[in-house]
Amino acid sequence: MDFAFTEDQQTITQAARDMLLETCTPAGLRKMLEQNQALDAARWATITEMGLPGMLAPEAAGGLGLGLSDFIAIAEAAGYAGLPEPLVELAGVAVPLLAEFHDDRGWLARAAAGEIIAVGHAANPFVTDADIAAALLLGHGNEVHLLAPEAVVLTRQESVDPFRRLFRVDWAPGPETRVAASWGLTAERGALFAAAQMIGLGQRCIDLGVAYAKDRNQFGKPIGSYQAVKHLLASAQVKIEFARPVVYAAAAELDLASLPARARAAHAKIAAGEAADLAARSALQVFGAMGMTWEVDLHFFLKRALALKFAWGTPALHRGTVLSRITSLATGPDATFAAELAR
Amino acid sequence: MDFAFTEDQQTITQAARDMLLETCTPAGLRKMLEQNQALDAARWATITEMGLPGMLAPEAAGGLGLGLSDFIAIAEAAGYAGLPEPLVELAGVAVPLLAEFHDDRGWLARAAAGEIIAVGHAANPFVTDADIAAALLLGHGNEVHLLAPEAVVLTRQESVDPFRRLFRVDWAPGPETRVAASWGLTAERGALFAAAQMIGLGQRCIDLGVAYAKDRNQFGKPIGSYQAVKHLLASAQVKIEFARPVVYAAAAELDLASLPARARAAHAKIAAGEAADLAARSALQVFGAMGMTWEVDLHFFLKRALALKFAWGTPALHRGTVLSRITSLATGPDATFAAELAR
Amino acid sequence: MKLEYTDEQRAFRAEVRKWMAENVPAEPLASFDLTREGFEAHRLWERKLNDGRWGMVTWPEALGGRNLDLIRWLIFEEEYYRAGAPTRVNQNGIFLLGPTMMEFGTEEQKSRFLPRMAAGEDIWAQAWSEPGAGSDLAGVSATATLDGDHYILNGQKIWSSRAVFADWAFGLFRAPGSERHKGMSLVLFPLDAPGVTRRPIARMDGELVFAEIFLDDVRVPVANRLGDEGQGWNVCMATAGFERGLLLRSPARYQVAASKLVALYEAHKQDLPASMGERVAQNWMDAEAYALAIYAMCSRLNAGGKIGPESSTNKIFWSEMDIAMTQTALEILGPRAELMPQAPDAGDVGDWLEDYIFALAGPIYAGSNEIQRNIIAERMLGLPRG
Amino acid sequence: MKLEYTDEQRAFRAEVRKWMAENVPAEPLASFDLTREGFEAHRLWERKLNDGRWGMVTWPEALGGRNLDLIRWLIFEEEYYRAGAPTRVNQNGIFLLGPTMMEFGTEEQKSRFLPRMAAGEDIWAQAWSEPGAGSDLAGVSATATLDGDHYILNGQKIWSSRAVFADWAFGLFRAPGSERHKGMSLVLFPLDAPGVTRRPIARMDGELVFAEIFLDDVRVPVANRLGDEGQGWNVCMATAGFERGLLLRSPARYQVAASKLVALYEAHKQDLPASMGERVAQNWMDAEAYALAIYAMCSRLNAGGKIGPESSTNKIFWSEMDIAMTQTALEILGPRAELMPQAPDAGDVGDWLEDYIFALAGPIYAGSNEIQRNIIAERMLGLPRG
Repeated sequence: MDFAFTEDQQTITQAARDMLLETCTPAGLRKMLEQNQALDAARWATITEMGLPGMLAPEAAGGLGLGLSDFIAIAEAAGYAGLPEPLVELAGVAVPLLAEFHDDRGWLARAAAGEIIAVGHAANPFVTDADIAAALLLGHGNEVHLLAPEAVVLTRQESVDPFRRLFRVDWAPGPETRVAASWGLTAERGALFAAAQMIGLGQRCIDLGVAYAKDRNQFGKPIGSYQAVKHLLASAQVKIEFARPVVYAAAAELDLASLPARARAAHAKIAAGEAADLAARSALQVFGAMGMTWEVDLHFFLKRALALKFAWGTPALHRGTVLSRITSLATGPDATFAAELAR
Repeated sequence: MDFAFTEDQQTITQAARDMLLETCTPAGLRKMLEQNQALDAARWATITEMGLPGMLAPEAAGGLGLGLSDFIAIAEAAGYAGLPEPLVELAGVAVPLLAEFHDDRGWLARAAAGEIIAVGHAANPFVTDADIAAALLLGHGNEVHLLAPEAVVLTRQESVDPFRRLFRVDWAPGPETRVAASWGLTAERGALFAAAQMIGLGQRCIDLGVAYAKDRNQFGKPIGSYQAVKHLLASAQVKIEFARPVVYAAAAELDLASLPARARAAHAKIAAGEAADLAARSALQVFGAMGMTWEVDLHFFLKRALALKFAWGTPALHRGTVLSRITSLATGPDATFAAELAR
Repeated sequence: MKLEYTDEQRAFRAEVRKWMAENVPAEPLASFDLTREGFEAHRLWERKLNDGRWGMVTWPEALGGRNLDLIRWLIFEEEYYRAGAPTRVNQNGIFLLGPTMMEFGTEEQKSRFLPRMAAGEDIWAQAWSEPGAGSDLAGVSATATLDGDHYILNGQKIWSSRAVFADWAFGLFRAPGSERHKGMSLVLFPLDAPGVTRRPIARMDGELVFAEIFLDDVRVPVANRLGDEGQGWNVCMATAGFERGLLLRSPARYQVAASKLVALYEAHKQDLPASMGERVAQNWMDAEAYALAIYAMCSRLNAGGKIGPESSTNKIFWSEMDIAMTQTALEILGPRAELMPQAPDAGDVGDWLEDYIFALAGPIYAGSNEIQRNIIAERMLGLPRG
Repeated sequence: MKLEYTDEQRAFRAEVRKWMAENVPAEPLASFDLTREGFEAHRLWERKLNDGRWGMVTWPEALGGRNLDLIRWLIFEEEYYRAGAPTRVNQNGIFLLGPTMMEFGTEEQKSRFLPRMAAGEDIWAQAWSEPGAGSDLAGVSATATLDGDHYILNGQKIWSSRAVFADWAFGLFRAPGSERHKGMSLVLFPLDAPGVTRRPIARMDGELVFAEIFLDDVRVPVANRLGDEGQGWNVCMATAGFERGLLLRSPARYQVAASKLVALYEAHKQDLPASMGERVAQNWMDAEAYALAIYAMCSRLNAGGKIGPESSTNKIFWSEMDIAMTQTALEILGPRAELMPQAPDAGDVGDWLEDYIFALAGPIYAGSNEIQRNIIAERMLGLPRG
């Protein structure tokens, strides 16, 4: 029992985090929007060179052969940076799915090398980044189909988060497009990594709020010296502190695929969503009217959090999973860990 | 349309309130407990002399022939004072029920004159003040039966509020005890007047907290000058301010007996319960450890509020009533008042 | 206590309803913030209201009003929102400056400004906040320097809704060298005066709903000062009372939103957990509670009462209710909540997302909720000042 | 990151479970607050734990401990709560004073006090707060006046749980004339010393769970001072860190409560709205989140980390969770929630009401949640002091 990242994990996370924070700045985000870019090619090249898209792919496919726990804090850092590129969806969702296929038709290696694979799972009404995907994994009943971009018709659906590139995908399944009979744990991995991003987003909102509260004076002193402002931000930080370990635990347990493991991912999604929501709204209150403007960076993170809260299963759906876990399986202090319940 | 008490209403309320606050002090409550008294005879005599028990009884039965709106703010004042005697249950619940009977067997006049009638409605598992009742109104299926104290067996059930004298009543129905085929609006009146008492209880908790916050110094100044303390009490006051008009409106509308009128009473019970709960817990936080003690008066009001929150229908039950009102009848700005919906 | 309309009140409601049915534009008007055309369309609507004597029903008849009491004002508002009539482009004028001017203005000011305001000839913007003075309004630094019978205005104002296309603004300025609450005056100035520059500010969703105003040696006659020299703070606080208390936040608005929310819930309830019904019921109850509290307040004001610090309780309640209500709608919409209304598959998402973003500003503007809680604690509950 | 016990850890759990099954009293012990008999029964339980070397498993073996790491401590606590074993009458000693003494005490003090503490021979009470010094602990006014090699203690202490029957107390005293954080010392004194008077205080439900201690010229040797002269504040803050951070609030306690809540819900669910299931699920998630956060913290501490201001986040989380959890239970019990356990028809109300009342104290004691939020804001987030 060791609930801490290994040194290796810390090293790779720190490197990825440093790279993301250095290359992905709010100023850069604004520039991408002005130039209507979906992807920063230089950053994506760096991400790919670091091997991040293939972290969870087996070494045979050119990946690093690592597990969910190795990538979870990188997903958190991607949220913290407000990363617009679909690294988390590619490395955390598409790659593990491709790795489960009997025949991935070569796409696992291509994904691990940074080619974007869009994932159209029934949990989400639209497909993100479908317009920049080299291939699309789409659902037909329970089946997974693999489509080439030429074989689908895309209709853009504007999101409040301009970096969320949502599309309705019209396509026709055929025997030749079918690649798998089921999605496995795709929905749970989607929820888990959305949760990780939300932890990062929430923490970023708090950090922005704290910086502003130190700087902004009203009634002759920094607003951060008022108890009301302090307590707003402190309460949000408490929410983050008790959501983050759930996310990390869910990453460590999900591969067990049991109900306790799936309930943990559900819990992670609920808790991270609430924490990010509270953090974003608390920071907004600290920023005051400035926070409502396009000029201040807060909205990039607030809007991403809003969208991710409902992506990969609503809070209501995930609550249902938790409720069925606690009413059908043992609870209590010796029933905390999924691995122990699986014995 | 006039959402204000008449001068007459204000006069009688003020007189009752002054009397209650003067005669019912926390010191007096402590004395009653020491002496194991269920009722302060002198106060009850004054209450009776003022005609309060019979306010809602017709003049023919020796009452004042008034309506629910005339008594609602007195019930609130009884809550504020922490009155231990069952004035509200007698005047607000038992008397209107007796007044609906085809044959009240003389009990309406006796109740109006201050004899205590205990009410055993199915909304509550136990009967309050059964040991000091001159008669008991008890339920058998939908029917109402009237029992003499000699004809029942009482088992005391200790409540956290020592002034809530709860009893299980064992008894046998017979043709001669049956007095009515149904309870009419008894449950709704019970909920309404519990709500009114909770508004008073909540306001009392806030007032106690405010007084202590002005007086108690920490870190060299009154704790009431700290924003955290201010905001606790201010938030509780906001809850009270937006529950009280609902209670008053419910009193004005309940006799219509329509679903909107019953939903209003349900809303009043929910809102007043939440307001009193928040007020009591906020005041407790202001008092700190002192508030946890028997020595400080706060607990009299906190415990009564806790009990009344679940009496006469749980919040969950009342939410169901509100939900059925909004999903089956018109809503919107021209659908506010029950009288207009009844036209 | 009589919670029933009189026959006269019912007849009044019928009259409003009939007029609205005949006059409210079938299609929503274009935004008054984005284009001059949209702004002018709203001005025309103000004129049409004024022509029907519906511009501001509580105003005196001489000013085109109907001198109605607040209960009838509530009925008017209920029918206005029920009909889905356009947002009042001149709300800063008719709801805030108008009542303030009736209380503090000279006869000359009233006759110069109020009829034009009522008729939509002058559309007003508010110019209070500054980049350095938000919650701390006494921190404003824009100056009004006396120069003979004129003031020379200098400084920067922010969060001036409508200011991009409006005709006039009212703002808080201070005598050079004065400090905090002293030495301030409320001054009215035309937005096309030489030295005035206006710049729209984009909201987080890209909508342009605020503006900045830069004042560079703007000359206005002293007769444009509302209230006495140096009394600007008191005049401004009276206006703020109108803002957070009552006039800008009539309950009908939330009751219409609650009705829409019930309909949204009904349309989706087969896919929702049972608890969503309880949330919707709570939102509806809040809207009702707000309406009842305002009816009680209006009854009291009709009987000669005054608005006190309870306007702060109103502000906290409506702002928190608005967030809770729009949040419920987003929860019901689930993964479609993030969609902009123009998305091809937006379906019934409607304006809930924009309403939510607007609601997020509620605890901030018109005096942040932190300030309101201080006011409640100090002025209603009597707790000592920090 | 490996969320799986080792075989050794599993064997350890089995060992604890077996011992508890064989030793935990079948019937709950009488209250240690109400009678000397109940108190002594709990002392016997402490002795029995110590005899089995289960008194404090993280303590060194020389002191009767097992020198176990914090993960095994968590496993021990899980089995302890799972078995429904008695509340630790000596928690002030073993969880608070013990670790503090190991850090700050002299060798003489360690050998004089710790073995007796471990064996239940000395049961300890805490004597920090005073009527005038609650959240503001630096405001204590009780004095320790140096008189040769003795201190003369004078003053009044309050909220000293267990003090009525305990043997010793540790308290915060100041040198006469000293102010605020300076000049304080942590002094140990026997509760049967001449000049010590103890008075129980009744809680709102009539239970006697606190006490006051009056000190009137109580003489204790200077050797009873823990830490350096005038360093009492620092020693006390270290102890407070233990109190709110970890040791007194092991997650197992809340996980057992959450399990009971699930069972209560299952027993009544046919009469409850569907939303109650969601509330129970939320309460369970909170207990899990707390457990996971503590496992993460213990893993970090095992690797050599220190507890910092995040102990304040723990304190806020468990105290709010405890209220939410017990409130859900009361909602499920509905009109029976008000019943005392001795009511003849109490049925399955159990201790939820008392647990709720106890939970209400959570945001108050061990540093109020207002103080904890200040600490988080200032020390974790770096916001400026008021």
